[in-house]
Parts: sequence; C-alpha cells; structure tokens
Amino acid sequence: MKDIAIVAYQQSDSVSDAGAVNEVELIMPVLARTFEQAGLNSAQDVDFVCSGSCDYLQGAAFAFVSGVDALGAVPPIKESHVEMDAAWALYESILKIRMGHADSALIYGFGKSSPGELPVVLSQQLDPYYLAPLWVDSISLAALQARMMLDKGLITERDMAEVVSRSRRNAMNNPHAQLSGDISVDDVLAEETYLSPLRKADCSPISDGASAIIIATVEQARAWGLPYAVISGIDHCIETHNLGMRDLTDSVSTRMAANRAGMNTGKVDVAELYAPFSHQEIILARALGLDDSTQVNPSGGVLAGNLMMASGLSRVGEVFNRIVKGEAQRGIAHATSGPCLQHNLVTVLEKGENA
Amino acid sequence: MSDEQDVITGINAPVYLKYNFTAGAAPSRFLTQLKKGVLMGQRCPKCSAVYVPARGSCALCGVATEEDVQLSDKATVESFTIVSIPIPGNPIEPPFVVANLVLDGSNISLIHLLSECENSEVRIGQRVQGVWKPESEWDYSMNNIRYFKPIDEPDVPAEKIGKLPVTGWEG
Amino acid sequence: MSQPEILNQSFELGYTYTRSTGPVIGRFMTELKKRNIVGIKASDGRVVVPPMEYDPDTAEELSEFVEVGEQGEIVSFAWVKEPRESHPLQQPFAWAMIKLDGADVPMIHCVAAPAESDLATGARVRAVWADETIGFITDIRCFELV
Amino acid sequence: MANLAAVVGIGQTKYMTKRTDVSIAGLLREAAFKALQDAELTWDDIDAVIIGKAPDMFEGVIMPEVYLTDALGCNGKPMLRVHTAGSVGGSTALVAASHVQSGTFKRVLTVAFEKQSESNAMWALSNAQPFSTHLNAGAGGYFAPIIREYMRRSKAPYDVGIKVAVKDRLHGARNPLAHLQKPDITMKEVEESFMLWDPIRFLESCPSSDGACAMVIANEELADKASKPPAWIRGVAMRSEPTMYAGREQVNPQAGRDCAADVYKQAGITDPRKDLDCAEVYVPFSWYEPMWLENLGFAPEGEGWKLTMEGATSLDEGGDIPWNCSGGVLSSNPIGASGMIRFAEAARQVRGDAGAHQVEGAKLALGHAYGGGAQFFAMWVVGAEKS
Repeated sequence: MKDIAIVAYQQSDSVSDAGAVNEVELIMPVLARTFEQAGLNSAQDVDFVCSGSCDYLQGAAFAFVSGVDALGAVPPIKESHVEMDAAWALYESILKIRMGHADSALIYGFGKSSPGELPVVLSQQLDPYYLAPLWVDSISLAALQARMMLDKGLITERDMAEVVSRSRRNAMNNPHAQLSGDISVDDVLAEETYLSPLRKADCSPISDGASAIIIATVEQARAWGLPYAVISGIDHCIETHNLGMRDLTDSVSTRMAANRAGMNTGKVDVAELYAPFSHQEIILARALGLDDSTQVNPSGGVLAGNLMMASGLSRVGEVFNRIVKGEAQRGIAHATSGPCLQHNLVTVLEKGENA
Repeated sequence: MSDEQDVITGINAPVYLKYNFTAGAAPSRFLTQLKKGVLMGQRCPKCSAVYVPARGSCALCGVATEEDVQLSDKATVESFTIVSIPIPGNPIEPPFVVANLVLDGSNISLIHLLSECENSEVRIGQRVQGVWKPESEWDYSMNNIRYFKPIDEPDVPAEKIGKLPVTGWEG
Repeated sequence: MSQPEILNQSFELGYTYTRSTGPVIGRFMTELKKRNIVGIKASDGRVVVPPMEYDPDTAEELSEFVEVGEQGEIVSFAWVKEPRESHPLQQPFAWAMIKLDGADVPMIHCVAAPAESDLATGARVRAVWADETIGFITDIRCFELV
Repeated sequence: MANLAAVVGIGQTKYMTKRTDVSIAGLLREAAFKALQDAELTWDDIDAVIIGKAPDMFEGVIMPEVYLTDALGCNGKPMLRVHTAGSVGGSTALVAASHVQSGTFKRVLTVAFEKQSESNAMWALSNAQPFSTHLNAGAGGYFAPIIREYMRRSKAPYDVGIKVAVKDRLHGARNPLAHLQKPDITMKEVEESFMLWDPIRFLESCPSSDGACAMVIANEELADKASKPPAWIRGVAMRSEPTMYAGREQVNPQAGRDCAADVYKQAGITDPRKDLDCAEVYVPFSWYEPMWLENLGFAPEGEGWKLTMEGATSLDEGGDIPWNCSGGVLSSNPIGASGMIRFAEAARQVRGDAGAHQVEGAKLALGHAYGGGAQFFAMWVVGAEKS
C-alpha cells in the first residue's frame, strides 16, 4: 500500500458563537489557509475532497451541500461526505488513495453547535424508541459514566480536575483555543457541580468552527516539497449502543482500533484524544495503555474547544503539527462518536523523512 | 377492546428542537438592504458574476463575494413551474406559478412567485417586475416583494437570459 | 461594502414521527401499557431491559421475553440540578442506570428524589406509572426511591 | 490500480408506502440478512459495515449508525455512514467498494435505507429556515423548471415523459419487489393524472417508499470462490459541483458528463449504448430519462427523447439498451436507498439473477445515482467478467 502523508492542517478559532457566519463563510477562510500552507490554489489541485458535518447541529437538511460552495468545484470534483466527524472523512479519503484513485485529498469538517441546544440535539442520536423520547442529554450520559468510575474507585474527582487543569494550561499555547488559563486543580475542585458528579469544567464547551487537512501520497508530498507526517495506521471500531451492556469504565473499541492501527509497534510521544469530558480522557489513556512518556492533549484537547464534526480531524492535525515542528517523532490521534465513547477511531502518525 | 387491539405496533415520537438561527454575513447584507427596499447583489472578485441573494461565496470560484451591486427589480423568466399542491407551512393557494427569475444586473436566478397573469401564458424569456408590499410592511424578507408580474417588454432570447445589465432590456 | 446587522431569529425544527415498532419493541410497549415490564434474553443468557431486537454479540434476532420486576437498584446516577425544558421532570432529578429485579442489564430512566444526597449507587427504586399508559417509554413516568 | 472487487450478495426489502411491521433497524436488517443469505455468509464473515441514507430528518434519528450497530452485527467492527443527498445510495456503494478495492478489507456489507413513512418527505426536504424564501414545494418543484427548459431546447414531444412513466411501471410490474405494481398502466392514465408541478404529472413522479437495499462486496479471492456468479466492479466514479453558480448548465450538468466519462474509461466503454447491455439510472421524474440519456452519452444532445420514443430503453419493446428494468425510481423510491438499488439491480443483471426483468445475456451494466440539485453523481459499471 502507498504511504500516505499529511501536508497541511488548519483550524479556525474555536468560539462559543460564530455569529453572523454561515457554513460557507465558516469554511472558506480555513480552506484558503490550508491551500496556502500546501502551496495549492483550490480544491481543483487535489484529487479528492471529503467532508464531515451534521445537519441537526444547525437544524437544516443538506447543510453539507452549501459546503461545496466554498470549494471552487467548477469544473466538477471528486467529492464525498460523511454525516460523521471529519476524522471518518479522512478514513474514507485514505481508502481512496490506497485504491489508486487519488494521490491527494482535502478533508474538512465544520459545525455550528451554537444555534441549537447541543446536548439535547445529541439526545436524538440515541435509540429512537427507548432513549430519544426521554431526551437524555449527552452530558447526563457522561455523568452516569463518570459516577461509575468514581464509585468503583477507578478515578477521583481530583484526577478529573487534573485533566481539566492540564487542558487549560496547555491551551494557553493554542491560539485557537476557546478556554485556556493558568487554572489549578484546586480551582477546578472549588467549582460547584453542574451535572453531578460533573462540574462544568469537566465538560467540553459548545463551539463553532471548522478545520481542514490535506493528505497526499508520500511521493506527492515530496514532489510538492512540503514537510509532512506519515499516517502509518488508521482504524476504527464501534461498540453496542446499549450502554448497560458496555463496560463504560473502559473503551474496548479504542483499544481494538489502536491495535489494528499499529499503535503498539513503537513509542508514542504524543496523543491527542477526543475526550469531550475529563473522565473520558482518563478512560482513553488507560484503554490505550499510555504512560508518562506520552504527552496527552498538548493542544488542550476538546475541553479547550470542541468543534463538533471537526474535533476528531483536528486531533489528527494537532499531532501532525507536533511532528512537523520536531516536538514529536510519533503520535496518535483519536476521534469519537456516539454516547459515552461508543465509536472510536485511532490514527497513528510518524515523522516523515524531511519533516 | 379485544386483546388484538391492545397490541402496540407503533408509537408517535415528537422530535421538536429549538434553534436560534443567525443569517450569514452575506445573507445579512442582502437582507439589510432588502428591508430598505433595495435588491443588492454581490459580485465575485474573480469571475465578476453577480449573485443574488448572495450566500457567501461565488460557488464557481470558491471565493467570497465582496462588492455590493445594486440590482433592478425587473427580471427575466429563466424557467418556471405551475405548482398544484400546497407547500407545507405556506398559506399560498395552489395552483400558483413559481419561477426562476434573473434580476437585471445579476447572473443567477432566484425563486419567486409570478402573478397577475394567466398561468398558461407564462413562458421562458418573459419580462417581469417585482410588486412590492407597502413600505411600512418591509422586513428582512424576500416577501417584501409580494410577487412578480409580467411587464410589456419583448421576450428575452434564451441565450441572453442571465446576462442582462442592470439598465434592463431594450429588446 | 456595508456592515450588516446580525440577524437572529429563533425557529423550531419539529415533527411528530410515526414509528412502527416491529414485534420486539412492540411487545415491550404493549406490556408497558398494561403496566408490566418485560426484558429479553440475550445469547449469553443475560436479561436485557428494554428488550433489544438483536443480540449485540452474535447479531442474532432475540425473541425470548422475560418478565422483570418494576423495582430495581441504581447502578449509576447523574444529578440534574437544572432540568432542561425537554427533560421529563421539571424539578431537580436524577438520570439513572437501573437494574430491575430479574434483569441483568441496567436500563436508563429518570429518578425523582428530593435531593442528590438521598440517592446512592445500590439504592432501591420502583417504577412510578403515568396516570394513563399508552404504550410509550414515558408510561414509566419516573422511578422513585423505595 | 484498484484491487478487483465484486458484489457477491444482494438483499432488498419489498418496497412499499409503509412498512408498519418493522422498526427502522428491522427494515435494514431484512435487506442485510437477505444479502448475507444470498452470499451464503454469516455476520462473522463481514469485516466492516458501510451505511447510507438521505437526511437524518426523514426519520428524526441523528447519525443513525450509532443506534443501528447492533442490528447490523457491527460491534467490534468499523462502521461508516455516508450522506451525499439523493446520490447517497450510489455513493455508499462506492465507499463500501473502496474498503475492498483499497486492499484494506476482504469482505464488507453495505446497506442503504429510508423509512419515509416515519415522517413526510416534503416536510423534511422543505422545512424553512428563517429569512429564506420558502417556495420550494419538494423535489418536484425544484426539478420541474429544469425539465421545462429541456423540453424547450430539445423540442421533444409532450408525451415523452408519459411514455417513460408507462415503460418504467411496466418494468416494475415484472419486479415483485417494486412498490408500484401497475401492469395495466396506459399512456392515457398517465396523461390524465393530476398535474403536480407542471410539467410533472402525478404518475410521472416517483412514489414515497419504505425500504432498504444491501450488498456484500468481496475481494477477488473470495469472489472467485463464491457459489453464485459475482458482479465484478469494473469502474467507479463520483463527481460533485455546486448547486448554483452563474452559467451553470442545469439540464445537462457537467458533473454527470464527467462522471460518466470517468467510469466508462475505467470499464473500457467507448459507446455506452452499444457496449452496455442495460442501465439502472436514477430517474425520479420521467423526463429525466431522456435528459440522462444525453448526459450519459447514450444519445447526442437534444436527441435522448428519440431513444425513449423508439422503445430503445424498453424491455417490453425489445429495446437494445433497456433502462431501469427493475422499474426504477419511478416504481420504488426509498430515497436514501434508491441509488443503491440502481447499483444492486445493475449487479443483479450481470449475475443473471434479475428474474422476470432480466435482460437476456447481460454482461455489462451501469448503475447511476444523482442527488442535490442534480449536482452529485455516483456511478459504477459492473460486469459478468473480470475484464
């Protein structure tokens, strides 16, 4: 199989309300910066385009169709879309390159979560007979999971607060972060509970924004003369939708995906984990067997800003950034979908020759 | 009631979600002018095509449309349909004519109602003009124009539709 | 280029979907209407409530219904201080995973309780039925502490 | 160069207005299980599952793969959800195929579905957002003006659409799975049917259906061992263009032409009418047959309607290039599945497994889907032979 490289990554600022900006206007500046980074002019200069978005975030069917207006898709382009986080659009694009139908691809994800009540919107992705009619929101489900961890003594509230504190501090170096600051563990613990046992700080904020990545065969990346990181593995895995039948204190599917993606064949310097709740970062790190030798979420992760439908792709981009800056040799990026980490994707990235 | 009738085979699931919609920057510029009774298009900096209502980009070039261009309320029928079924949530009584209209000075069609005409006489290339509501009723809405109606100008040949200047059609 | 105002408007995206249940979900709803709760036996013998149509491990169709109790114990809970408009209870309440008597897999529903401190993992709860049952998940209005 | 892959199993539900006897999962499950049976496989034999459907608002279930995983035996496997508007059934098949053509997986299951009876498609497609004009009376209201422009340009007789409407329903009458069963339909009946969106009459429009379609796609090694004949995937292509831009050709969209040229090149097709034995083409409104005959290169521009009127696309008239032998979208339309049905029916033809709507000796067939404002295209060519 052809080696595939990432050559460009850009993300918009993560903001709580993008205001008077529609989908096209949200995406276009990010794409323009991404093309510029890769020395390209438009989507015409890549062989394939794939995006991830969700109609229900902003409450309009076919939200992704207007995304095409940002691409300059005349003459027509090879293009596809997943109603999932754009990390899965990356997955689809990699298959396209592997099968020899493209040497390069643009992948983007976008979401405006601010127009709706996101945790309530997400309740409608649950079983439509038993759960969605109860309107169990996504934060409440995560709180059930956190309580289970606490009750079993697998974590303490202090452990959770440490995740938050580290996220806020790391995010101080992330210009696109929505929440950052020198916040101590005690500061977090001093906050009252929001959806007990969760504090507001344990939950990722509601964010608007977009991110984009350009990938190419290593040959193409070299021809372009761009620094790159190689995608040495990518895999994903879903688990049962029945939360009562899953061990919510573990993430079996993350571990399976990581193993299949070849995570354990080398040292992991950096891991960007899509953990919308603090305790989920701990679950993921443990499921992956990460120890102190791995820096987790140096960008601040999604607790610092959660671009629904783009956060998973951004995790890949953040690891790419560390690698091309020489801060890491090898890293993993994780993406998730569904309640309480139901569906997980793991990408393994490694330093390219000229990175 | 027999046992048979007591068997549940279906449920009603109300799924109602509230959103606070914010119009994009380009649509907001269009709507703000529309409230003043002005039809404002936006020109693509690359290919010069004029879009109305602009949605944020020239879809052909994939770049933002920046320059505002005032348009006429005269238009040409690019195509149309006569709709005989009601639109969900819309009080208009069928049958009614929904036309793809290109405003003079723009290069893309918008959809609006055609009225004050025999449905059977509507045709591609026909010249029409907007019939506005009283100024006091103007809002951020294309409904400021109640509908378009035919005007006494010669038809535009098909190859010229979508290419008329804002000064209109001399025939 | 003129600077536009920011134009906001709220709207509701809504529809009352007509869902056909199929035999398994239909049986559960039928029993709910009669104020009974049934589960189903999964391939590994565990009793799952509400009944799943397909086994999560083997993907086989499930069909062996098992009546379970309307009491059970809390496996985990989350305390909702400020209920959302869409939530089934409008006073502070808990979402809980509840393992009903006779079931092996907990179900998710809401629990009415005076305060968070009244609740604990392992606490016993019982179903509170709606005044009128129609064959819908909210026929169980909520659970309450025994 | 893509690895060889083939369709080794196909399953479809019966298409009908309301499937009141099954849940959403039950509907997909029925098609998926039939596809497994057709391929003589079990759930354990599947490496990944790829599903597709049109907007989530049709059923009001957001990202339904999350809930559907248990019904499709996905747990512990990769599961992907594609959404490319009306072309989604076709795109989903292509994405599924890429899982195998890339050498990543040996055998995957793909399912596309719509349970339109759960809501009202007109509502789901037309619900208005604030500040927007709200005159779009469903898909028919959108496509009728484009059809009118085609009629103007081509000077086609008024009854071409009527002829297609009859032809596809007669085809559908041969297919027990087709939603509309109208073996006695006449030109007069279609002509006298209610004019919905002039020039589109009621009987020139697709129905609204519940249904699901599934396929198992396998690599060369496994397909060679399959007990039933595989349908070899000989070409795959997708193209997109924006909904609206100045000067856009809406009647004969460039994305469709480019997509066809791409897929034909891969399959070694130089004259589609001659080289292909039949085609399953997304025709939701009858006039789209002559329009796509031109767009897909079966006839010169402005002359597609002549093929239709000559009976070239009719199985009953012994046409040389039958289109939509299954009855097409005009006979069954579970929107999100409609594209995959086209792809699956093309595969059935080259497997020699199309029953009463079989084109005798079909060796090479086209499956086609389009969506959005006729701006998203997905196509594949399948053959009885590997090359």
